Amino acid sequence: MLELALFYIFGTIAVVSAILVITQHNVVHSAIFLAGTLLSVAGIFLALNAEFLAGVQVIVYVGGILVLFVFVIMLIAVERSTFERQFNRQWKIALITSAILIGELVYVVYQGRDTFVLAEPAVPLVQGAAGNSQQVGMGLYTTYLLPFEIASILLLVAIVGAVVLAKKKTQTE
Amino acid sequence: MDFFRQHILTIVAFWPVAGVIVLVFLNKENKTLIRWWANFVAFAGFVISLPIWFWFDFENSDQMQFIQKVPWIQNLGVEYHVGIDGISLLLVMLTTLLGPLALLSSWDAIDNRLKEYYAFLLMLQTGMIGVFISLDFFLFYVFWEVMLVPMYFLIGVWGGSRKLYAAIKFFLYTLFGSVLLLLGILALYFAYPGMAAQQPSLAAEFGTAHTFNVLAFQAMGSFLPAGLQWWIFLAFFVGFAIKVPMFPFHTWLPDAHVEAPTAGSVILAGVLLKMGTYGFLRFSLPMLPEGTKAFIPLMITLSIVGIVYGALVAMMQPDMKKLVAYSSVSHMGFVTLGMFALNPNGLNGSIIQQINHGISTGALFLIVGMIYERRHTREISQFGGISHVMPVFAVVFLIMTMSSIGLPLLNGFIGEFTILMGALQANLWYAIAAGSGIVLGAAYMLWLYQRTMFGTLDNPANQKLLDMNFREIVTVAPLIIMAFWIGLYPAPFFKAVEKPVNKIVLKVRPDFFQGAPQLNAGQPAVPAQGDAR
Amino acid sequence: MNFLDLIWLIPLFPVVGFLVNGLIGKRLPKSVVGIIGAGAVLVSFIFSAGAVLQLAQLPAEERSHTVRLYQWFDAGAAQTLGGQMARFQVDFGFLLDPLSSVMILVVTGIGFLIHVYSTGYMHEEDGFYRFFAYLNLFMFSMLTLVLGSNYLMMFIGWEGVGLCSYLLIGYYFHKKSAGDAAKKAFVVNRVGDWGLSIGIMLIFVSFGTIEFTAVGEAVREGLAAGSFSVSDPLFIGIALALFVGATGKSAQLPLYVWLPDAMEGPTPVSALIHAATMVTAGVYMVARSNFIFQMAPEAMAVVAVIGALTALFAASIGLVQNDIKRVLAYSTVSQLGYMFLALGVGAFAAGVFHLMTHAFFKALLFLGSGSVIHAMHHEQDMRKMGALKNKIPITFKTMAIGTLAIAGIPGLAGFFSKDEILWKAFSNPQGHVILWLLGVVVAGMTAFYMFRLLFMTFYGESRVDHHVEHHIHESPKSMTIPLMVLAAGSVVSGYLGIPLWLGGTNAFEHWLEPVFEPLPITQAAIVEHSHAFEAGMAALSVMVALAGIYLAYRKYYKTSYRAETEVASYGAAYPVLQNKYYVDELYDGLFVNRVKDAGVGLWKFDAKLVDGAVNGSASLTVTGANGSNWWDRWIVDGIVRFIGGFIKTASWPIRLIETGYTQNYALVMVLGVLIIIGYALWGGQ
Amino acid sequence: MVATHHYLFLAAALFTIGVIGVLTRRNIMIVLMSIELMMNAVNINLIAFSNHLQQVNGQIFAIFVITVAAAEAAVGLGIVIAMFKNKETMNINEIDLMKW
Repeated sequence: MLELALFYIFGTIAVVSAILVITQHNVVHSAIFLAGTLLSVAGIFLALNAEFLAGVQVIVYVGGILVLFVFVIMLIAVERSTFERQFNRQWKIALITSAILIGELVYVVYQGRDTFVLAEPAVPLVQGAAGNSQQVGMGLYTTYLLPFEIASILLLVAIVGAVVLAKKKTQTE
Repeated sequence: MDFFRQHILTIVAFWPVAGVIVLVFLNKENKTLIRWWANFVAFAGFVISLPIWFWFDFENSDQMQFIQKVPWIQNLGVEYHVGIDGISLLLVMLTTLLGPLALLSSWDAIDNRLKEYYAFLLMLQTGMIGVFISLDFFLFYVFWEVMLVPMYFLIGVWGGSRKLYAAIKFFLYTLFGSVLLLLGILALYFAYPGMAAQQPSLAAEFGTAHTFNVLAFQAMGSFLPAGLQWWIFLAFFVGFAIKVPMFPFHTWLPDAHVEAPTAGSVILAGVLLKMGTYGFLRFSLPMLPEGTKAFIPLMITLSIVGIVYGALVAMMQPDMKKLVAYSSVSHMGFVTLGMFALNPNGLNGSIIQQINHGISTGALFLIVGMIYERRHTREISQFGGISHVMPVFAVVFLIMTMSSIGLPLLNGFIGEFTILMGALQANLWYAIAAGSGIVLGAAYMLWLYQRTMFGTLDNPANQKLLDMNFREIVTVAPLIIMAFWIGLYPAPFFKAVEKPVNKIVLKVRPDFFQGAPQLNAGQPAVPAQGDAR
Repeated sequence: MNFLDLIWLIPLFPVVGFLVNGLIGKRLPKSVVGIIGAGAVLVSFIFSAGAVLQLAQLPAEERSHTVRLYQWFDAGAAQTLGGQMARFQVDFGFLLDPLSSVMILVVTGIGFLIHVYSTGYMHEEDGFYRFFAYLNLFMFSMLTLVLGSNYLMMFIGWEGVGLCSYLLIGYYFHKKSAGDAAKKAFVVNRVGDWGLSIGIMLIFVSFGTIEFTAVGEAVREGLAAGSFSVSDPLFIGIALALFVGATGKSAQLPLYVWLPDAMEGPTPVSALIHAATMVTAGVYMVARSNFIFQMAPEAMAVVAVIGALTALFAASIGLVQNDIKRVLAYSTVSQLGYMFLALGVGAFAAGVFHLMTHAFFKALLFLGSGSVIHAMHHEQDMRKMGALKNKIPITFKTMAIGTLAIAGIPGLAGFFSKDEILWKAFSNPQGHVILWLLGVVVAGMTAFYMFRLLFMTFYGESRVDHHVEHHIHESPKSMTIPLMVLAAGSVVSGYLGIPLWLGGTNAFEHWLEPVFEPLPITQAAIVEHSHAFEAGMAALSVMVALAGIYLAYRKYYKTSYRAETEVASYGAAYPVLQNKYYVDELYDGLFVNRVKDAGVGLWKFDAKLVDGAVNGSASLTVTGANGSNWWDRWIVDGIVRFIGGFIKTASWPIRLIETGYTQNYALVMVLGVLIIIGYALWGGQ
Repeated sequence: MVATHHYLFLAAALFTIGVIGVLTRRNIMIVLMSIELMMNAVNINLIAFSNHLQQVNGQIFAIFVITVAAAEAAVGLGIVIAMFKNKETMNINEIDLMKW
């Protein structure tokens, strides 16, 4: 029951916050609600026995990416944009499209709902001493070592790219 | 040392470019360093060229020496083939001597874009030396064209008020000639295998394949059909006559000279013009003897017209530089006259006169440049009485004026008199007509001298002029020494050119020496009077 | 010391003087400069005298000594007219023979005196060192001219003296007239040099050599072998070409015009260059080439006629000139005409004899006039002189001697030489009575204008400016001593050639005989005249001279000078004579301005037509380029652009989709995703 | 117990909200945030299946997704700053140079 309660509480917060994220005029507010969504999703992860991922979610998303967003907003935020039109001209078509999208998604899941019920496990993910973090670590550093390293390079490239893009132009250039 | 000796021509030719590579990495703000470096490179270029003179075998001056031959574009038979005989020896030495002087003369005169300026001058130097040492027609053509580019920029960037007009005119005009030259070269190139197939002697020495070898073409000259020779000569004539420049093709010269910076004028008059006459000597005459004979009347006529015409137009010029430029037309008329008199005296004199013209006219342009630097005008009417304030300058100017108008014991006389002697042997009236050029030459040069140097110093702008400084004296001193050397003891120069000249004469007029006593340089045909006693 | 082998040093000493004075003279005191300048010439004179003395000790036929320093240049093989091969080679050599020995003694001797004189005369000048440097350079050139062993060596000197003359006439270069005169002198000389150089070249192609002695031998050999004949057009051509050179340098018709203007130079220069030495170079050259002229009697006739006409022409102008130096200048031209008259009639020795005596008395007269000018503070106009006799007595006395000498008064140098010329003009086979008559008339005119000069300057009433009058003073010793020496020379030098009819031996002619040895040519026999007849002719010419003196005495001594009366007495001739027959204007109109016009015309021709053709072809190219540009733009590119435009127009529906908005693309992408999902769900069934 | 498809519904909802944000908002910052939302939805899916299948691979993939999200955020924000410097705007519709 606890899990169900957690799921609904976090799920509701997540969805509501997400809707607020995309409807706010003020970007700062959007960011705050985004934090709400992200934290809720971390809670969902906990409910799914992914403790390590929950931690990562909080640390990386909320502590890293979101803070980055806020910094950028502080750097460049223009009050002007708050008073402008917030949605573009295709919003109606977009809404309809999105409605079809969710319809399709829901339909897919709904069609397959029985398989999911059957698959529900009675026991924790992995038996024994190994905890969730250990299992993730084992997977990352053995089977997925190469993708992991590639991901690190990707991050490095992204850092360099971001620096180059955001760098202030000097007089000489 | 052996390596140096074997590759000396290449080293001398490409040394300035090596200097340019270093020059490129110098800080462009550090003008002093750039000046010192560029002048050092040019001066060192002269120094490393000196061994050529001492190592040159004067006894075999008609043979190509210091030869270097490396395949280059093998499909086309193009080679990197360089070497010099007595004629090119003198011109190479003239080039390496005038180059540093031209650079030195621009020490104060040029202040903007120094690095590029010196780079172009040094590249020009390589191009000019390359032209004189090439024994491969393709290589020659490459150098011939390459050298246009720096000159174009020198006139176009550092020139006077109408620099763009002059630079473009110079470039297009010369290029026009070059294209015809190229056509001529290609005609020879394609004619060669056929001729080699017919003439065993040719094939034995130079092979039957396509080639650009100048020596092969020269050997082929004796066999080439006269009709073809006529056309090729015409093509060469336009190319070279524009460069010389001969009478109707001369109008780019005054413009280019007037607009070019002093160093450009010096190089232009001193060396570039010689490339045209050198082309006639090295290519037209030996390669196309029949064509040459057919064109002699035209060439002589144009030469004499050029002499008189250039002198008359020079006389009335209000601009000093233009006056000297037109005097070049007149002097180069003498050079071509001697050349197409087609006897040893005329040709010898013609080559000596090329050197002389480089020295005297080069010096005159330096002199005009010096006065221009001080007053920023070249209008003759702006001057007068300069002797009062610039006595040393007056003396130098006088010496070079006298050299230019052919005073004995100075260089001009030796060349002019020998040319006239050759012309007279061809036809008395040639000499008489050309002799009028000497009278007119005296008239316009002395009139110039009188109007600038003599008279009262009534223009207030002239009253505070400074006399020549040490650098300027150093710039002209070598030319004065050369003027006296050639005037007093021209024997080494004649010795260098005599044999190649005889070879050319024999090529064009095979019967010239027939029935003649043994011709050995240095052995008097007439016993000297003093020895008998 | 063997001076004969050291003759090459003779021209060299002045070069040393020139270099020292020219390079460091500015920093030396004037006395040192003068000593160096004059000393160099003195050393040359000593060497010359030594060499001549040693030459005189040789037997007459061996009196020709060549010193060959080195081979000056060797310009390769050449074909002579005879079809022989020769080498055009020239030695740097010097030749001492009786002719050149006379010349070097005159040049160094009189040159030295004039150098000494100049130390006094030029003492006030700023460019003192420059003046002496030029003078020494001149001495070098002149000595090279007369000592050179071949025609080109002579040509070196020939041009060199021209240069020095240019520099020295233009010495007061701040005066425009001086600069003009200098340029005129050089250019007119150049016209002569044109002929001379053609002559030299013809000599080479004819004989294969240009050594004087070798050419002489070649002529003799050719004559003996029959390959050359008298009056051969070749010889006439050579002789006339050489003579053109001589007319330029020696100021003969029609190229004499530069000499009077050359008086713009300092007076010692006029004395040295334009009276005593340089202008006689033409005489020397013709005398030196006597073997060629003998082969061309027609050319000799031209020389004689030109000489006689020049003598008359210049003398007539000299009658009315008022500038003291101009009178002397025209007198010089006239006397040079005498010399050429002598050469033209075959009396080479007489010509050279007159050259020598003339050098003395004309140098004396010029230096005397310089002394007068010096005393008068640079006043040259004789109308502003008069009664100077007692104020500058030494100058007066020496000038009087010079005047008597030039007038041909017996007992002085001029008499001997002038009479010799007149007699040869009459008696020689090439001579003619008309030439003689001209000579006599000129003698009378000479006496007249010279005494006019003397009377106007030294006698009568003073017309001197009052400011100047107080300052008139005799010149310093450095100037008067040369005057006295020259005066002595003007008397004594004539006695070197006392003619036979006066009981002399004509030593001078004998001395020159080896040089002027007649060619073995058959010609009209010399008509023998008695000594008495010769004496009678001499007396006649003296009578004419005396008549001229008397006329001058009547007009300028007895009556005081009035410009108006003088003008009136000549009538219509006066302006013509005063303006020198308008020859300068004629030359300006005929040649100078025409050449300038030609220059301007050709310049325009060059700019408009020749360069116009170039620029025209350039603009033609530009027009063509414009045309092809139009073609390229509207036709060639038009097709391309039509295709492009067509596609652009036709593509409008597709362009509607391409909005450029990121979110449009995203929307389309989502639609695509929807379709894919839809297809996955329902399409596959 | 919560059936796995509940999580999937939640993920679908979040994903669709993200799509709506991306497709409709003009503010580029919010567009970026919407992309983060979509990423989160994907992560939920991955972890739900990881839990469902009792395999850790899903979680590992989620880590990679987070990595990509971080990289994307960094570069995306860099672009935003560069764009703001050049055009002084946050409006994504003004970045329309792709239109010819």
